[in-house]
Parts: sequence; structure tokens; C-alpha cells
Amino acid sequence: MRLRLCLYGGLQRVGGGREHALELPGETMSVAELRAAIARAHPPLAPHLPTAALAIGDTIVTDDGQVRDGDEIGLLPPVSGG
Amino acid sequence: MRLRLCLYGGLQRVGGGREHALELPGETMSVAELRAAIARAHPPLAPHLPTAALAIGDTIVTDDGQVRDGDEIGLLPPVSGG
Amino acid sequence: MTEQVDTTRWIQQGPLPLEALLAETDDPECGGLVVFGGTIRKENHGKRVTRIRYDVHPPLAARTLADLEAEVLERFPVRHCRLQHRVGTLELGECSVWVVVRAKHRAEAFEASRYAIDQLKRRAPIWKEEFYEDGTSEFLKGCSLVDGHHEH
Amino acid sequence: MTEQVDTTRWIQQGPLPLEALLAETDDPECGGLVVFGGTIRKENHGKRVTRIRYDVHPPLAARTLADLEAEVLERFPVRHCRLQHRVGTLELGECSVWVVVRAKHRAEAFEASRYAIDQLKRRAPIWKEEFYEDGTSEFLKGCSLVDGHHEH
Repeated sequence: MRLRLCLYGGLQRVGGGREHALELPGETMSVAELRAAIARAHPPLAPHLPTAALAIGDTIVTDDGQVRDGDEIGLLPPVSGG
Repeated sequence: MRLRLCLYGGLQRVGGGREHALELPGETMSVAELRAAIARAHPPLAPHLPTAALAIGDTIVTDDGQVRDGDEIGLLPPVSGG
Repeated sequence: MTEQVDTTRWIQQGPLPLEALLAETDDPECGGLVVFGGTIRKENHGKRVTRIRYDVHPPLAARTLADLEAEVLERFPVRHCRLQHRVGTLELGECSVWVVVRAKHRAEAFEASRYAIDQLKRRAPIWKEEFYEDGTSEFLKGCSLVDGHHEH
Repeated sequence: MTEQVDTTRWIQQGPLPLEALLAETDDPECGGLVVFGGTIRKENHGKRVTRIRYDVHPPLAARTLADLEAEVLERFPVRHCRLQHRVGTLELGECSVWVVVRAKHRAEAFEASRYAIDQLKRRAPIWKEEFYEDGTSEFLKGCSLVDGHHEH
């Protein structure tokens, strides 16, 4: 499956830009598996993953969620708006 | 002495209008004496005097203050701004 | 005897322009702005209000508001505090009072704003006359300015 | 997958017009209006700030702000709560966020406003990059959106 990984806030610096294509085996996987896949594909992001939330579209998902081919994945580090 | 007595808020209804001339003996008197004089000159105001503050010009004065000929006296019932 | 100050800085006849107070207090040292506005409500103690008339002792009210602004700056770590109150007749929804506070941090701005409006209501020589749908009107019970009569 | 909603109700590129939010929430059932504005401060943690860039996840941020507005109306006896946040680069003194709350009584309006801005800062997917006089920039440490990582 092919996902669009979008990095937000300081993660754009760590990962080199907003958008990254992710090609992964299978048609679906759990969010926990996706986190591991992101760490493998982008090692500099790995230390930031424990505090980064993951969104599919405009919904934050927990590790037992599922991602599917075509999903837009947002990786959201700790927030600092206001 | 001649004073200008100005009534504020609901006291205008009780005393009949904003401004009242007060002619009193002597050239000066204490605020406490003035309160008694107001009660005599305007009996309907008497029950309101204990909770009404008294201002000379733009200064609130206590009972030991002095009034003089020509002073503008404001009689200020409990306030309700905002 | 009464000092001739421009009372319109604090007491105004017409609508109060919030924009002017925001511009006046604009300050890049501040990160938090809190504005309180009091607006004319159409119901009070179960009665239908149609409008409110504010009676004001302008020079004393101006001085009271100016003193309160200074007191707020002294008591709280805030950089700006401006107070304005209207006089005369206001329609439903209109704004009778603005409290504008700016501070480095938001917590202090909230606290100072709350303090300022509470104290303004207790101390400013301003009287609210409510007019009702049935044609009657009433001056509201208020806070005595005589020491020992602060029953709020 | 992403629902197409008009995010500009909550997230805007240009200056946020407070007047529009005041007009939108105008309500004669309300006696108290509290506005909080966050403004760009020229100093933070001892460093001279020249501007701030906000990075935002617009659809998620819009949903977060909309949900927070609804939550505020449920938790507090207030009649209106509107939230708006800017995205992009802001200069010193500019306003990055508005919280507009209207209630029958002022105490509730203050409490709800305070709650809304505190929660917005914790929950909204918005990231602040501060630019400094020395030419460097930094993303600020923030609040994790992952459960169990709310260290505030």
C-alpha cells in the first residue's frame, strides 16, 4: 500500500520536509505496525515517535487503529499553539 | 452659606430632581452637620442618608470633613454600575 | 473646586469603541489580552428589560476609574489596564463597560480583569435604572460607598 | 477520508477580525462578554523574538476547536464560545488567537474563557516556531497529544 506521510511542526526539520510517500507491504496494517515502519524508513524520526500523535485524515488514532492504502497520515509532535 | 446639592441615581426620584439649592447659616460646617441639615430640608431623603456617600466636587468626604459656601455637594446612594 | 479633567477618557456618552482601547494598549511586551464587556441583558430577576439608563457622577467616576486602573497595575503584574463606562440610555445588547487588560502572561491578565470589573461595580459612582416592558422602571439595589456599608 | 469542512471558521491565514466574532455572538440574553487574545511577544525565555510562524494541521485543528467550543458550552453555563487561530507568520504585537465567550453572568464567562484557552493550547494541532534576532529559529517544546504524555 501507498501512504502519504505528512510531518508537522519541528518534525519537518527532523524528517526533511512536509510530505513523504511511504510504500509498505499489504493493503492494511495497524497503527502500531505503521509506527515501526516509519521508524525504519526515517530513522531520525524514531526518537520522536513516542510523543508524536498519529492522525488519519482529521482523526487522531491510537495504536490499535488500522491504516489503509491511500490514507493521509499526519505525524503530530507535542503542540504549542495559542 | 449657599450650597448646590446634587442628587444621583434613585435619590433624584426621592428628592425631586438633580439640583437643589441649600441655604444654611454660617460660612462652614461639618459634613455630619450638613447631613442633618439635608434631612431637615428634604425629609424624604432622611432614610437614605445612612447608606449615601457625600462628595464635595469629585472627592468623597467623611463626616468630619468641612463644607464651605459655594461647594457642590453630591449625594451618592449605593452604586450599581457595570 | 472640581478639577477640570477630560472625563471622556473613562466616561462616554456614545458607543464605546473597543478598537481605540486595543490600539491604545498595543504592546509587544505583552502576550495576553483580556477584554471584559458588560452588555445589556433583556431579562433581570425575572423581569423583561427594554433598556437601561446609566446615571453617572462624571468627574468622580472618571477619578474612580483612573485610580482603579492605577491600582490594578500596582496589584497585578500587568502592563495595561483601561476602563470605560457609558452614561445615558443603552439598548439591549449594547456594551455599557469595557475592561481592557494586557499582561506578559495570560493568568495575570485574567485575574486583573476580573478584579477590575468587580471593583468598578462596587466603587464607581454609577447608577443603573432598568426600564421594563410594562412601562415601569427601577433603580437597582447597589453597593454603598459609605465605609461599613459594603455589604457585598 | 478527510471530511471537507470550511476550516476558515477556526483557522485563518490573515489577521483575525474580532469585530466579526463579536457580531456573530451578539446576544441580548447575555450580560457578560470575555475576550482573550494571544499576542506575539518580543521576548521569550530571555531571547529576543522577531516573529512567529504557526504550523497547523488545518482540518484536525478546525475539528479540535469546534469540539472545544461545544465542550465549553456543555461544561459551563455560557451561551457562546468561539475560537479562532491564525496560521503562518505573525509579527510582534499581532494576535494569534481569539477566544470569545458570552454568558448571562460574568463569572462563568471568565471561567469558560480561561478553560478554553488552556485547553486549546494543550490540544490543538498547532506548532509555534519562534524566530530570533540572531537569525536562528526554534520550535517550542509543547504538549504531547499521545495519551499518557500530558505532562502539564
